[in-house]
Amino acid sequence: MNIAFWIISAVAVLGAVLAVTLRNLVHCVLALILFFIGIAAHYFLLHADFLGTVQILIYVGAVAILILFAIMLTHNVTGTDGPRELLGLKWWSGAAIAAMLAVVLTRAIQGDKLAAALPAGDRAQSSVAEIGKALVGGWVVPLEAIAVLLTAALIGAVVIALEEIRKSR
Amino acid sequence: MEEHLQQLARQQWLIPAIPLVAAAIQSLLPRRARKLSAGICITAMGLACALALRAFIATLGHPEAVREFYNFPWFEFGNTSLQLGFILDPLTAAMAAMVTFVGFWIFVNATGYMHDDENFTRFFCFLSLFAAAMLGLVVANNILLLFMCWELVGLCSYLLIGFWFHKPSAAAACKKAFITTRIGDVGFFIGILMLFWKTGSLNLYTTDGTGALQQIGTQLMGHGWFGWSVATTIAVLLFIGAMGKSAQFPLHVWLPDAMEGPTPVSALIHAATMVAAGVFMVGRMYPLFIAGGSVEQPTFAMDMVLYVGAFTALFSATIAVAQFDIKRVLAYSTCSQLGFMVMALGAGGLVPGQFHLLTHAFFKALLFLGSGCVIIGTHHEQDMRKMGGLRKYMPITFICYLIGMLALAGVYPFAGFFSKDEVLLVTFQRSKVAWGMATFAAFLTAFYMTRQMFMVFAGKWRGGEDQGHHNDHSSHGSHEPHEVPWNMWLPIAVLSLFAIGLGFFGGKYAHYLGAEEEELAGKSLVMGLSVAVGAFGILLGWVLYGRNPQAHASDPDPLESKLGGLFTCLNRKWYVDEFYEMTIIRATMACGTLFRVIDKRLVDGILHSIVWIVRGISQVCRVVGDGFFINGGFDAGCETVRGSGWGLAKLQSGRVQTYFRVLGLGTIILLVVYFLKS
Amino acid sequence: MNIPLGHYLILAAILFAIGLAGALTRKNAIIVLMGIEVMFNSAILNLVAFWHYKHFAVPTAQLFAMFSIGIAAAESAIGLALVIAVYRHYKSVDVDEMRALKG
Amino acid sequence: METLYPLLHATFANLPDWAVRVAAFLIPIAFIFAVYPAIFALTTLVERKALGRIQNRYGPNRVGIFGILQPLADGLKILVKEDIVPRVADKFTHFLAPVLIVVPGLLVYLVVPIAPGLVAVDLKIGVLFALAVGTMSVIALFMAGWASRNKFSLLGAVRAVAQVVSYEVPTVMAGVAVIMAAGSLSTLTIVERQSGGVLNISNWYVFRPWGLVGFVLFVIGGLAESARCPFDLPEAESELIGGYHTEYSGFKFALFQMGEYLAGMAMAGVTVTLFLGGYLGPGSGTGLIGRLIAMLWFFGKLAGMIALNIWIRGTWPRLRVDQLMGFAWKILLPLALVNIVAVGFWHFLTPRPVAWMVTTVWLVVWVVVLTKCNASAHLEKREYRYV
Repeated sequence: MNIAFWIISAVAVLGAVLAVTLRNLVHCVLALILFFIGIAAHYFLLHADFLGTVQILIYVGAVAILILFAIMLTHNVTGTDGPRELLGLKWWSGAAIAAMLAVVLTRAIQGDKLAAALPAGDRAQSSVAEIGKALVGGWVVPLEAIAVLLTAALIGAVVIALEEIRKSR
Repeated sequence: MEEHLQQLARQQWLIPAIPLVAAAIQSLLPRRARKLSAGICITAMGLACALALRAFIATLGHPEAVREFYNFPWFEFGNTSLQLGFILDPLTAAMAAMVTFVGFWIFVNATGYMHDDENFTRFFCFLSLFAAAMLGLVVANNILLLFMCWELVGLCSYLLIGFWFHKPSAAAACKKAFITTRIGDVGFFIGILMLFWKTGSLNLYTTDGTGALQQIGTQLMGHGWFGWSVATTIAVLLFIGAMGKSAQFPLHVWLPDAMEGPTPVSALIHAATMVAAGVFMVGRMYPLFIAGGSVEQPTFAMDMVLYVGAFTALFSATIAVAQFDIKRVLAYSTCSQLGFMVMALGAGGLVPGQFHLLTHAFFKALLFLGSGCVIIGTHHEQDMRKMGGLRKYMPITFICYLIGMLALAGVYPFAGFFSKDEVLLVTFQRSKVAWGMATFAAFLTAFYMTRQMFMVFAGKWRGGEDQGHHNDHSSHGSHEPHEVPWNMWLPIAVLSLFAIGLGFFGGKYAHYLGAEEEELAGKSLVMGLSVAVGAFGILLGWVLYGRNPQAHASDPDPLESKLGGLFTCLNRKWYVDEFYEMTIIRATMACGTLFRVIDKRLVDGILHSIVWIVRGISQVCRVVGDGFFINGGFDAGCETVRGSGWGLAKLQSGRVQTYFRVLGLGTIILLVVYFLKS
Repeated sequence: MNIPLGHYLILAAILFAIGLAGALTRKNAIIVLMGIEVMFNSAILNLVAFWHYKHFAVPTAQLFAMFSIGIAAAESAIGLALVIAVYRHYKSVDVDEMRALKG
Repeated sequence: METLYPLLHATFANLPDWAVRVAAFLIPIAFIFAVYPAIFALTTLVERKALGRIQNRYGPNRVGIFGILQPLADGLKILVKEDIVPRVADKFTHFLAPVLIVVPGLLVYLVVPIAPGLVAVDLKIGVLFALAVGTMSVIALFMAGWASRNKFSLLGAVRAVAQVVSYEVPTVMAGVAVIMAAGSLSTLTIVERQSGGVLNISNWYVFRPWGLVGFVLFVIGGLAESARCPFDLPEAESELIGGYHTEYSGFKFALFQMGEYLAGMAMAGVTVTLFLGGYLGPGSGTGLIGRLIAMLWFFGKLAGMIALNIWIRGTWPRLRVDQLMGFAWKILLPLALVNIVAVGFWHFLTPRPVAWMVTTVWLVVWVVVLTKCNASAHLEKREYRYV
């Protein structure tokens, strides 16, 4: 399973890098989907099967599609982006900050005793039934809150996006 | 039995929850669902009323006062858990029963009053929300929950006063009410913070004795501000909040203006319930007020409460004498009566204060609803000079109004007599000055209510005069007053029953609250004098207004000719609003202007001038001393200053990524610092 | 089966940094949102990794992750709707041109 | 592999362990890669024949006896056809799309059990996996349509995506009903829960009021998700030339056809598993013979479902776009939600006859209500006025 980790990680990192660097927006989204699938695979590897499926359902099935539609709706059907300012201050400072963050976080994790001390291993099987029980048991209020939030987001998105139609009437 | 009470305390939350759910449902109803909305609102209130009465009956018949509460953790952060809770004790049970009962009938009346309003649904939604907040305030066993509900009732009050927001006066009035009460709330909030700081608990009572009010003897006796004890300091701060909410001088100015709202709102919020919340809160936090004091040596908080109450009672009563708007008279009367309650509390009489609150709620709601009936009956006429003779046209309203007026004037055997008498009696024990002021206020009360009765109901109808057709009513039938429909008069009829009978339960109520019977000195003197001033006030009213009823709307007020300038002064409410306008508001505006000027000229100016001075100096240096001394450092300094200013301005570029970048950098720095430290 | 927890954390950190870089360097608002999605996902990966190594017995972390996914979905929906609205206004999705809040 | 391993281990005890493991790993994959595409090939022939009969003609009958070698000939023809890629197309994506479209269809078979204990992977979340993987096909569709740089392709792709995303919701909800009743997400468990009863048949979920509704919903959703008639708007020749695969030719086109058919068959397989008792039937059991009979049952049911699809295709007209979306959101989704409540009734009501009655009444009432509410305005008889 070591190999699986490395392969999946490589895929995820590749997907992420391509998603934020590619020139064509649609290609970016496709790379992002690759990244999402990589993350889902990681969830499977971590025995969070349910979460992995949810990841695919929501991110690949919904969010990615949403982004694609957003690209189409901004009249950018070919998905081409503007010229890249590779040597601009903005690019370099952003990249530098991100790199610094990566270094700092990596150093912090390496320095952290907790991460090193924890043994790796497979202890028990997660159960979807447990998640289900928790969702309608002690976590029912957050679940409902999320439901309300999603409904609100849905309505909000429709309202924002429909602004033009309303005005034109 | 105890278990039953505990069970009831656990279910106290249902009382506010039902109207809250109703409000939530109503908020989603379409505008045309008028009957459904009103039905939901009234049903919810009826259910809440049934629950409150159940709790009330369960607490009756106990030898000593019961106090059951139920606390639950709201959320936890770190080791501190914030708890909320509900309480069931006589104070709460009686108050909740009163609020739901009076509220129920006011809602019924409102269906008639608001019948023609296009925003009927919204109105009832707000009413439900208000009821929920008010009941939450009453059943709270937690000062934070109380405060939340306190603010919510304030919000509802704001919404309802400004219900007809298209009227500029209503819009101004709701803002005024909101801001004025907010001034008091600052004190209240500081008091809460202080209480939490000192006791570590926001619950009033807990089973393990760590509630805020259970630590009176221990934590709260330390030194507070101005040489008071902590308890007194907190009590004073809390009382400032109560002053705002209960419209005590000098924060009373919002209440009369609040009459811009629909009349049922005035009855519910600005007579019966919300304004009484301040009194209720003082009653709820009463242990803080009396902590460390005695009958002979009362605390500063008690003195403050006493004199503020007494002054407000007298002050508002004088203003009420010279008002012409039917609702404004009642508004000032409310202020005055609230002053009575507060005064009673300040004199150490928790029972008379709370009892007066209850009786007052009934008869003042009755009076307000009656005035609402009058307003509807006369087609939205509020000026008493243009009324008159309504006894003929609106007999039911007249009788009920008469009962309310007699109760307010303190005539035996109506409710107001008993409660006011007790208030005066308890005040007499403490302070003869306050008692004197209150007695004079009672006289004025009887007088202005008589004046109102005669102006509105006696004589003949003066309303048609504007049109110049006052001889020919039949041809202008729409201008003729008429009796209101049943859904408007039934509530006032029900309330008038209570206005008659409630007074006899004063002794029982004292027992119910757990007070011992004590024989107070001067009972006959106080009682006799109060009866006498009441009778004298009514007599004077009859002499001035009853004997020769005003014939025309434009006739001057009989009192005006006798008092002259003083009457104008009273009519203009002692010029308090003008005074505030001249002083506080002006000063605030001036401050604002000043700060704007400072900001624009001084701060910006300094920044700019530094840049320019440095630049200028360097220019001078460059020009003058070109060959003498080339001061590169100076030049660089100037550039640095300019550059940094430019950079700072650049920071707020409106570009979200720049903010993001700064955020990222900040995170990195924090992380580095954190890991370097550990 | 002996990948230590640190590996996952570092992976998540790297992915987070990549997402941040994308959000910081790109001009297109949609890609900025995508970068934020990447950051979200890496954070959730952290949650799941900790759950797997530390609190395997209780499903709390999975629930947290699910709620985060739900919130992220709502966020992206609103974000993209805003992008579309902004596009209608400015005829552009370039974040550098959205500067109405300039000080 | 987890399920096949003990079986193989017991049967071939003399083989080394690693060989058994590898075999247990490879056999299901090989099976899936061999059998289902073969069924696909056969299906094309059967479909063409059946459509021919429905349309009163013969259908292919020249290659081999009864035209049985027609798929082979088709395959050969399409392999040697020129593969045209438009000059402006996004080459990489254009190439990737047909490859990707086959994957989800094949992946779904991983969790479809074909006999007791015989499933490629007995995932605990099998049903969810099948549904989640099924949604991934939209990405491939979109890629195909977008990469072609053809407005008909793009429109077809957008239509397809909108359609699949919309119909996914009621389909998943219909699946949720079964999951609730079975109390498990594992496909094997779900099938086992349907065993027993008269002839191993009467306990199939389709013979429950909610199960029947769920079955209908699922079949409709499956048709729509695999873009088959009457939901074949995305590739409607008469409107969009060919939809997202307009610009594809040669083997890539064949891959599209294959992907579509595989997806349709996969949905049929899931339908069989969820509602038709999977491999269950008279005679199915755990022994070798029992397993073989079970396989026969499974593939028989699968064939039945495919036949149903063909039948529908041959007889029903295509929907309009607004009807398509309205149907998903206004009828199927509410019905699916109502169905979930019905399962709740079913679960908590005892005795059985009461549950039968209540759920039936509940569902019938809702079906009537939804039909009434969504009934399109009755059009007056047209009158032509000549002025």
